[in-house]
Order: sequence, then structure tokens, then C-alpha cells
Amino acid sequence: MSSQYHDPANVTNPEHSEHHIIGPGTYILVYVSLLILTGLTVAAAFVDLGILNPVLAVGIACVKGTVVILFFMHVFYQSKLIKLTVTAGFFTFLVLITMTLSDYMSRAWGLW
Amino acid sequence: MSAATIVNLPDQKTAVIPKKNYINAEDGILSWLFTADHKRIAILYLISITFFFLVGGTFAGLIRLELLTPQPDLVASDTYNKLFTMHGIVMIFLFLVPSIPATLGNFLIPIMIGTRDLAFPKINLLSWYLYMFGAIFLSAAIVLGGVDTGWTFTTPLSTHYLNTHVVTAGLGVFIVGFSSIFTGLNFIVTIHRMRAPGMTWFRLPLFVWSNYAASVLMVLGTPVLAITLVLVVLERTIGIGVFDPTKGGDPLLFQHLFWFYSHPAVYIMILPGFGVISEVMSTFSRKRVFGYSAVAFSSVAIALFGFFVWAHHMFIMGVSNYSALVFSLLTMLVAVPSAIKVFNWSFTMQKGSITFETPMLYALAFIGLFTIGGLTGVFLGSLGMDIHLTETYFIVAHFHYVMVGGMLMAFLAGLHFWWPKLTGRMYPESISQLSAVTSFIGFNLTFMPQFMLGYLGMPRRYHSYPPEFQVLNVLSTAGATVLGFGFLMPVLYLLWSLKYGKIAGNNPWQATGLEWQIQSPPLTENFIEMPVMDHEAYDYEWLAHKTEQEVTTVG
Amino acid sequence: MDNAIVATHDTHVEEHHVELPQLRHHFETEEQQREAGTFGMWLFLLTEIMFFGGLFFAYLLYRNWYNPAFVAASNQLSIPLGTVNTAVLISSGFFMALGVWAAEVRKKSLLVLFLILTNIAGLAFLGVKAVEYKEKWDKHHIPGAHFDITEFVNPPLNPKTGKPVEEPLSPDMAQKTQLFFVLYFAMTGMHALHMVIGIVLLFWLTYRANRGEFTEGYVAPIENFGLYWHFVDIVWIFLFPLLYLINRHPGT
Amino acid sequence: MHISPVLWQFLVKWLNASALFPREASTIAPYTDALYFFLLLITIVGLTLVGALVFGFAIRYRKERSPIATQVEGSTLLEATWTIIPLALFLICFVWGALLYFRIFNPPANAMNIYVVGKQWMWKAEHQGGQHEINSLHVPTGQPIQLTMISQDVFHSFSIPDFRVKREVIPGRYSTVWFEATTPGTYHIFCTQYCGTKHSGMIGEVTVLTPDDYKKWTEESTSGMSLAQNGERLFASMGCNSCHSGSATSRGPNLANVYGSKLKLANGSEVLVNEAFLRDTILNPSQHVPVGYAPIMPTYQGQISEEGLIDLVEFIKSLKTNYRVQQTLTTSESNQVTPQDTTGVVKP
Ligand code: HEA
Ligand code: HEA
Ligand code: HEC
Ligand code: CUA
Ligand SMILES: [Cu+2]
Repeated sequence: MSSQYHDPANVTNPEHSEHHIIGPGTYILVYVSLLILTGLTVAAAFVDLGILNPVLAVGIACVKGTVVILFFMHVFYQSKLIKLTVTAGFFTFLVLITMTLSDYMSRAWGLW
Repeated sequence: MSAATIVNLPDQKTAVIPKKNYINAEDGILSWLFTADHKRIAILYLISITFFFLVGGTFAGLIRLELLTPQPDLVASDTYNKLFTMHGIVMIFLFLVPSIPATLGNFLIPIMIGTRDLAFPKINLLSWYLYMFGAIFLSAAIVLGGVDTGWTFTTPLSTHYLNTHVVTAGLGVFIVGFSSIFTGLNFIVTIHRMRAPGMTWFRLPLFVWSNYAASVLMVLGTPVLAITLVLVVLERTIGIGVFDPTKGGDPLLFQHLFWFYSHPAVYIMILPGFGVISEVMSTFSRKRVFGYSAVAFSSVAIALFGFFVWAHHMFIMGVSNYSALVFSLLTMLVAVPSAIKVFNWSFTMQKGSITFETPMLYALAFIGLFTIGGLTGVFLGSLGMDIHLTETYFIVAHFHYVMVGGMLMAFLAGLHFWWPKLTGRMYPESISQLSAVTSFIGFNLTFMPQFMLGYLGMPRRYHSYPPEFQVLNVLSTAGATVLGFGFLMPVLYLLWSLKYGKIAGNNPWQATGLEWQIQSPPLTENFIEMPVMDHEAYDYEWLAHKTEQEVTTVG
Repeated sequence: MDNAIVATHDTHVEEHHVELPQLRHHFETEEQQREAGTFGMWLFLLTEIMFFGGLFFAYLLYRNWYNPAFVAASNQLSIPLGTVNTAVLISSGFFMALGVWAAEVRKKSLLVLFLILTNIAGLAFLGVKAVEYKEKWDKHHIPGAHFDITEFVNPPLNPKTGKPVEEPLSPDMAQKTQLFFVLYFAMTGMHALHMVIGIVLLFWLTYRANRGEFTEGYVAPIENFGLYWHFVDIVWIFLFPLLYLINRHPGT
Repeated sequence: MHISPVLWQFLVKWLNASALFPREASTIAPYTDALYFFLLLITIVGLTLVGALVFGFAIRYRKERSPIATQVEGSTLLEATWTIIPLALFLICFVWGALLYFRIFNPPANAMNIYVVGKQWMWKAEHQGGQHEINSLHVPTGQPIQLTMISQDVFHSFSIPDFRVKREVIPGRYSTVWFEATTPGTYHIFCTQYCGTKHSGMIGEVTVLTPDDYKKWTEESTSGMSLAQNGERLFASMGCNSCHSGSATSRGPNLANVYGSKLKLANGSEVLVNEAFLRDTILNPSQHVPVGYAPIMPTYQGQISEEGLIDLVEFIKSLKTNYRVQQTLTTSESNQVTPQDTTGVVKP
């Protein structure tokens, strides 16, 4: 009876993926690009770009964060489930930010 | 396919408590305090939350006694304020949030999905310790003189204008919050990673689905409460001023952050209850749940949309009119999945073969009371109506209908339903039916008048009130007394049944879930051999088939 | 028969795997256990995102309301120190990543080395942070009773040009610099707290790594700690531009 | 059973004195009640429907009558029905509620403004004409009243159930609500937001008078100084006039006619000058610097009470020319004499 229903895909979940080992080469590449990006934000901070200054700073931070998540944290090689989980986290974070912000923005900004 | 009802199994009469089970697997209090067995942890939780329910209930009793007369006569104003604050905090954070997930969920989810334990047994134990640790803080706050912020910790009142134990209580809630985060985390991982072979998502019992949805809310919502409380505590202790208007902070920011957790929290509280109702309705109608996937998806939809509506608690608090509009609309949307569930449960009964044991009575009470509670929530979600109703007893009635009439009834339904599995013994049937009816009547008598009081304009958190509100308040207090008896009875007879209850056997309800196919009380390892799921959830034909086979093999 | 549906499924799945001592009894396979661990860690990190989320929102809000104050207060932070610290932290993350690799390819001494390097970088970060905090203390920029706004109302004069080094703030706006520092300390403090916890864990992991526990195929603790450590990095990656770099252009 | 007549009388009186439905005493009330009855109707229909289903099935399919259950999968058609119908009903509730909300929170242009200051644990009302009340409020019928409210300490909430209006009173920020009373009488004012120990004592009474009675009341209870006049005095004594002198050389901007105008700010935005803006510029001047001015105005945070701020705001609102400012200048120069006699001065 048992083998008939046996579904090995379910023991190790269908959501799993192969364990992937990332070598030092990738890490060095990532490391260097992170340092470069850090230099870039600092440099950009000294250039007057008006409204674009904070946008650029946060933009670069996002890129750096993504790189860390994808490579240092291996998400690039992980199962869909993990990718989805990470996305869900940032999604909820964005819900918090945007929905709250939308309340403040539709009032008189800065004047309550 | 020919329909199937199941003749009672012979095992009920000949049943004995199995020699080896999780309860007697090890002896001594330490074996409980250091257990990693999800079932034992569930029992630890059950004992603790029952204790705190009685504490919270006693506060409720005192509140109702005070409100018997319009004058402030039983207790002083600040004592009254402490009473409802501690009633709210204890009931919500120490009772209702952990109620079903941490007890029934903890006990049943691993068994239902066919595994030996939760993914992280030690973290599970840790979460009980965190709960107890937080509870100690809260008890300390109570014993040392109480808090009187209201369970909502409204700033700047809580940060600058009160001299009570806000910090202690805040830290207590903070710690309890982590207990609930870890429970949720454990459930999610377990449900994703540890299902038995053949246990696909759409073969999961609906109880698992709804707990899964609640866990997502716990994991993503609770941290926001945690950081908010940290800021409140810092503001009180070193005066940092993030929420203080005199320092340029915004008290509304607190409201946003608090309700970002606390609205999802109400779904943390109700969703596991939904799961229980699905199980109970199906079992006592001997029929699969009508529209399985609709019920499953509606849980997920509630969890998802639950994050988008928090500002409906702030409609008159000074949010912009436009965002009030958006949040009101979303509130209406989030009410729809609940409606879907209610109708699906009703239709589960159609063409069934229904019996009315206690869990079913509680479940029927749930459906009625939750419908009232939910639809009055729609009153509150409707902007213009909310202006008149907010901060009045209408709200008090609304949330007691969903939390007590809904979740507490569901908890009792589940507790009775799975009591045989938890303990191996039956609860006494007729007295428990009596208590179900008593609490139903008492409940309505308590909280129905509060709807009227609310529309009349009686504000909540009022220690004294104008005399023309007295009649309704007297009714409410009378109801609370009945309700108190209705809730006290189960505590007593369930304790009694531990020793004197009839021995239940493996599957007294002839239910289909995996948990009913193993001995009761279960073994520490749950299963002797790992199960393989080869049929849908709620497959009564499979069960009938199985029992027939068993009868022949045994006989 | 208690478990009629409970059937023995073929044991060959398990046979493929070396039974490790670390396999907890309730997991079917080692792989299942590892994936459960990773997933659990990620869920925990989600709660961290939301935890910091509240602070980030508060920052966003007040930065927009009290922009001049936030700019002035932000200019009090030392960019060189911040930049160095960012680099230090990124290096620490880099070593950590290498540590995970070392564990995966079962090189014990490398693993220990990288863990120690990670830890050194982490401690260095905290050291620099302490220097910065000390400076805030000296300048009375710690929110609370000793907070002092004179520097924002009457900024010191630049000896060369004779002009104030900073745009002076009116007193009411200067008061709001306190909010900046509140958030600065709340955010960096919360971050530093995570670092401290991480460092304590690192010592313990290094000790265990040195005993060879993680180089026999059981790498989950190292991997999961790595996730935590990188997450703490990411928080800093956002904190650094937000706190140190806003509107730092030479014009003002 | 015999009930003593005394007890009986008491019971009857007690029951008679108890309310079951609030009075409708404002123009809003009928609208709110209409929505309420609509929502009640939905609730009753929904509850009856669910009740009928549950009880119907419970009776029809109880085990005795239906010993064998027939397994049913579900029905997409039914699912769609009970998704769409409740959704439609809820959307009606939403639209209706939203319309009512905007009606309640958007005062008509001709509303008479009364200020309300909430503090632990009392309500203070300030009428234009300088009438001050504590825990009571006198209003005429047939005249839209706008309440501009602020709290000195914590959140409070101003509620008049019989008018069906309520709004949170927020620390540090004006909030408004309006109503038009229809029936003379007295009605409860409640503080409905929990605000500390004596929250339930923070109650009062609205007295609705006919316009004639109201006029009589205003005359009898005036303090002799209108809000604007009080403001004028403050304007001089706080030294505002030293900068806002109205002359071309003054360091501060001209305040005449500033109320209601659109102001260009130094940070590029444009704001409508209303009460809230005026209040906030006095407390946080450097956040609202108009184009062309240096942010030199000192903050008056903590120096002026909420009532004082209201007076100042009313004074600035009343400034149509700089005549009165110059008046204060002369009076304050002449030894800070309080301008007692301003009533006699003819405003140009
Ligand atoms: C378990 C807890 C729980 C649950 C499930 C809910 C469910 C809902 N709640 Fe409730 N709520 C609370 C607990 C809960 N609430 C608490 C504790 C407070 C007060 C907090 C405080 O201030 O202290 C509160 C306050 C509260 C407010 C704020 C009021 C205010 O402060 O002004 C609002 C406003 O929108 C609201 C709305 C809703 C809605 C729309 C739902 C919906 O999810 C309900 C959906 C359900 C249904 C709609 C019923 C089923 C429908 C049918 C059977 C269909 C009927 C058929 C037809 C119409 C044909 N609630
Ligand atoms: C899970 C949540 C939960 C539960 C189960 C209850 C249960 C009850 N609640 Fe509570 N309640 C809240 C959550 C809950 N409540 C919250 C969140 C608030 C808001 C707090 C705030 O404003 O901050 C509130 C507020 C609240 C108020 C409003 C106070 C105010 O605004 O001034 C009232 C008033 O009637 C009330 C009554 C009751 C009653 C009669 C019960 C009954 O169901 C309780 C019945 C149970 C027992 C009675 C215990 C068992 C019996 C005994 C131990 C024997 C002794 C019995 C007697 C002495 C009678 N509650
Ligand atoms: C030191 C001079 C000074 C004093 C004293 C002063 N103000 Fe001002 N006021 C200014 C200046 C300069 C501005 C414009 C720049 C700004 O907003 O900071 C201003 C702006 C205003 C505005 C905004 C209106 C507009 O047109 O921009 C109001 C309202 C106002 N002041 C009211 C007051 C009141 C009321 C007082 C006294 C309690 C007062 N001021 C005291 C200098 C002063
Ligand atoms: Cu003021 Cu309650
Ligand atoms: Cu809500």
C-alpha cells in the first residue's frame, strides 16, 4: 500500500532547491562592488543634486542591499520559497511606509 | 459515489487509555518544564492561559459590578481605569492571542500534517518561557499597583501624564510579543517544510490553513508593536519625544504604528478560531467542508488585506480625509472573505447528517455571534457611522461579539472537540451542553444592551455615567453574571473529567483528520510510522472504508 | 492497528544520507532540517525588517517635517568615520561570507580564521561607534536633559571666512535637532545591539568551529549566523546614507 | 405576586427615565440615523439569512432525518454569489458612510466659529464675543456652528451624541467639527477618548437656545472683551507689534488680510493661511518662512496658553488693515497701558 502513495517529492519539499556553494571569486567581486558603491554614495553626497540627492543615496543603498541579499545571503541560488519570503518581508515594509506616508501626504505636509 | 456515515467504532466501548502516551512518557515537573514535545508545551500553555483568562474575567466581573449603578461607588476612578486596562491587556495579550494557536495549534498542527514535532521544538519551549516571562512582568505591573493607559497605550497620555507602571507593562507586552512571533515562525516553517508525503497544500485541514494565515500576521505584525513599545518606554524613561507634540513629535505616529500591529492582531485572534469552526462543522455534519479552497483562500486573503486597513481605528483621530476614505474602502473589502467563510460553513451542513454535541453547539453559537460582531464591524468601517459610534459602547459590544462570541466560543468548541485527544477522556456531555447554552444566553444579555448603549452615546472607559443609561447597564451586568457561570462551568467539569471522564478511544467523533487516526492521548512521537496522505481532507468515504476494513481485520 | 493510514514509506530516501549526529529526531532528512533552518532564519529576519521599519518610518516623517534641523544635525556626524565604518562592516560581511564558504568546503582552519576576522571587524565597527558616541556626549548631543542647541543656533565661525560654518537655525527649528539625535541613537543603538549579540554568538561559533563541528558537512549554524550578520550589514547600508549623507553638498 | 406600590412606582419611573434611542437634535442626526437603519437592515437581513440557513439545515439534516450524509464538493456559482452580494452591500455602506463623513467634517462657509479647548479634565468654550464657558456650551438653533478644537495635554474627544457628532481633540493641532442644532434643550457633552483618571468626569452640557434667547445669553454673559480684543492686548504685550508693525520697514511681514490668503513660502510651497497655520507660525515660525523674510521670529512655544493663541489668531484674522496694529504700537509705547478703551475707537 505504501509505495503506491509514496511521493518522494514531498519528503524533501517541492519547494527546495539544490544546495549551491558560492566560491570566493563571487564574494570578492561582490565585496569590491560594495566598496565602490560606498565610495559612490559618499561622493554623490558632496554634489548638489537637489531633490535627487536623497533619492540617489537611497537608490544606491537599495542596490547594495540587493547585492548582499542575493549573493552574500545566497538568495540568488535559493528556492522560490525563500525568494518569495524575502519579497513578502519587503512588501509588508513598503505597505507600512507607503500607506502611512499617504496619510501624511494628503494632509498639509509639514503643517500637520 | 455512495454517501457514507460511519457506524460507531467498537473501540469506544472497549477503549483503554494507552499505556504509553505523551503524558506519562516522563515523570516529574521538570520533565514538563524542560520538555521539547509540542504536545506538552501546548498543555503548559493551556494551563497558563486558562489562569490568565480567569484573572481577566475577574477584572471583567469587577467592571460590570461597578457599572451596575451610575454613580462611581464600588471603586475609585483610577482603580476603575486600571481594571479595564488590565482586563484588556490580560485578555488580549495573555489570553486571546495565544489561545488557539499556542494550545490547540501547537498540539495539533504537527499531527495534522503528519510529522513528529514542530520544526524548532526548543524555540517552541522558549516561546512558552517568553510568554511566562512577559506574563510575570504584566503580573508585576498589576500587583505593584496596575496600569491605567487602556490596552491601547495611547500617547501622550501613557508617556507623560500617568504615574502608573506603564514601563513594566510595556516591557511585558514586548516580551509576550516575541513569544507570539516565535510561535508563528515555528508554524510557518513546520507547515512549509514538514508535511508528510502526500500531504499537499490542498489536502491540509483548514485548521492548518487558518493557523498558517494567522502566523504570517504574527511574524510580520508583532515586531512593529515591539518597536513602538520600545519607543514608548524610552519616551517615558528618558523623554526622547518621538511621540510628544511639545517636542515636535507626532502622537498620531504612535497610532499608526500601534494599529499597524493591532488591527492585524484582531485577525491573529480570529483566524485560528475560523479553523476550529471548519473542523467542527465538518465533523458533526459528517460532510466535507463546502468549498474547501474558498475557505482556505479566504484565510489567506484576510491575512493579506488585514495589513491594509489599520487606520480605520483612527477615523476621527485626525488622519486625512482622503486616507480615511481609502482605509474605509479597504475595510469593506476585508469583510468579504469573512462572509464567504460564514456561508461556506452554513452550506457545510446542507445534506449532512448532523448531530449536536457540545463542540457543534459552540460552533453554531460562533456563527451567529460572529455574524453579528462582524456586521457591526461594518458599521464602524462605514466612515460617517463611525463618527457617532467610535469610542462608545458600540465598539465594546462589537469587539466582544467577535472576540468572546467569536473567538472564545471557537476556543471552547475546539477545546471540547479535541479534549478526548488531549487527555484521552471525554468531557461530560449534558452539563457541557448546558454550559454552552448558558454562555450563549449570558453573552447576548451582556453585550446586546451595549449596542444600544453605544448608539445612545455612552462612552467607553467610563467609570460613571448619566442615570438614563442605567437600565441597559443593569441588564448587561446581569448577563455578565450568567456568562461568568457559563465560562466557569467548563473549567470545573473539564478538570473533573481528567479523572472521571469516560475513556474516549482513538476517534470518538469519527472524524477524518490524521490526529484522530492515532491513539489518544498520542505518543510522544505522534506516529509509530510516518504517515502517508493518500486522500483529501474531510474524506468521510475514506474513513468509512478504513473502518470497515478495520472491523473485518479485528473481528 | 492504530495507524491504518500510517504506512511505512520506503526507507531508501534515508539510506542515501549519512546520519549526522546533529539530525534532530523529528526531521526526516538532513536536507529537510537544513532547509527548515534557513527558512526559519529568514522568517526571523522578516520580523527584523518590520522592527526597524517602524524606526525608518519615523525618520522619514520627521526628516521631511524638520528638514533644516535634520540637515544641520546630520552635518554634525563625521563622514570619514561613517565611511570607514561602512567599509569595516562590509569587510566583516565579506569575511563572514568567506567563512560560510570555508565551512561548506570543509576547511576548518580557514573557517576559524574567517570567523575571527569577521569578529575583529565587528569589534572595530563598535569601537568606531563608541568614539562617535563619545563625541556626541562631549558636544551635548545626547537627547535628554543635557541636550544643547546653542551650536545650531549660533554655529561656530569659520576662522578663514569669518562666516558661520553652518547655516544658523532659529531656536524652534534647532529644538528639532533633538529628534534627529533621538532617531540617530535609537537606530544606531538598535543596530549596535544587534552587533553585540552577533559578536557574542561569533565567539561561541568560533569556539565550536575550532572543535571542528561545522566542517563535517553540518554547516547550518554558520550559514544561519551568516544570514543574521549580513542582515545587520544591510541595516547599516541604509542607515549610513540616511543619517550621515543627507544634503551634505558643499552649497550649504 | 404582590409588588409594593412604592417599588412599582420606582420601577416605572426608572424604566421611563431610561433612554433606548438618542434624540435627534441636529440637522445631521436624521442623516446618521438613516444610515444606521440601513446598516441595521443589512445586519438583520444577513443574520436572518445565516440564521435561516443554519437552523434550516440543522433541522432538515439532523441525524434522525438524514442518517446518511451526501458529500458535496462546493459550488462556484454559490461562492460567486456570496462574494458579490455582500461586496456590493458593503460598498454601498462605504459610499453612504463616506458621503456622511464629508458632510459632518466639512463645515459650511457661513458657520459660526466657537473655540473649544480640552484639558484634563474639562472643556473650555470660547465664543467670538468673549463669552467663556466651562463644561457647557450655549448655541442657537438654526445656525451652523463650527467648533475649532484643541487640546492642551492629551487626546480628548468631543462628543454630542444627540447631535451625532464627535471629533478627537488633539494636542498641538486644531481639529474641527460642525453641527446645526434644531431643537432647544440641553444635551450631553462627553469626552469619549480615554484621557486619564477623571475621563468620565469630563462631561458637560450643550444648551441649545432659540436665536432670541441666545442673543440674550450672549449679552448677559460676555466678559466685555471679544477674543480679538484679548488678542490685541496680547499682541502688544508679547511684543509682536515690534516686528509686525505694518510699516514698510518692519522686520516681520504685514499681517493685515493675511488670513485666507495663499502664502508663498521660502521652501517653495504654497499654503492657505487658516487658523491652524496662524497658530503654528506663532509656535514654530521657522517652519513657515514666507518668501523674502529671514527666519528671525522667535518661537513662542510654552509662553502662550492655548487660549492666548486663540485670541491672537482671532486678532490676526480680524485685521483688515494695519490700523489696529498701529494702535497697539502707540498704546504699548505709552507705558504698556492695556487698551481698555478700544471699544470707543472707531475702526476705519
Ligand atoms: C477578533 C477580533 C476582531 C475581529 C475579527 C474584527 C473584525 C472587524 N472589525 Fe473590529 N475591532 C476589534 C476586534 C475585531 N474586529 C477590536 C478589539 C476593536 C477595538 C479596539 C479598541 O479600540 O480598543 C475593533 C474596532 C473596530 C473598528 C474601529 C472602531 C473605532 O475605533 O472607531 C472598526 C472600524 O472599521 C472595526 C471594523 C471591523 C470589521 C469591518 C471587521 C470585519 O473583519 C468583520 C467581517 C465579518 C463579517 C462582515 C460578518 C460575516 C458576514 C456575513 C455573514 C455576511 C452577511 C450577509 C449579508 C450582508 C448579505 N473594528
Ligand atoms: C479576549 C478578550 C476579552 C474577553 C474574553 C472579555 C470578556 C469580557 N469583557 Fe471585556 N474587554 C476586552 C477584551 C475582552 N473582554 C478589551 C480588549 C477591552 C478594552 C479595554 C480597554 O478599553 O482598554 C474590554 C473592555 C470591557 C468593558 C468596557 C470597559 C470600559 O470601557 O469601561 C466591559 C464592560 O462591560 C467588558 C466586559 C467583559 C465581560 C463581562 C466579559 C466576559 O466575557 C468575561 C466572562 C468571564 C468570566 C467572568 C471569568 C470566569 C468566571 C469567574 C472567574 C468567576 C468570577 C466571576 C464573576 C465575579 C462575575 N470588557
Ligand atoms: C523678532 C521679530 C518678530 C516678532 C517679535 C514676532 N514676529 Fe511674527 N514674524 C516675524 C518674521 C520675520 C516673520 C516671517 C518669517 C517667519 O515666519 O519666521 C513673521 C511671521 C509671522 C506670521 C506668519 C504670517 C506671514 O505673513 O508669514 C505670523 C502669523 C506672525 N509672525 C505672528 C506673530 C505674533 C502673533 C507674534 C507675537 C506673539 C509675532 N509674530 C512676533 C518677526 C517677528
Ligand atoms: Cu478627556 Cu476623556
Ligand atoms: Cu481593526
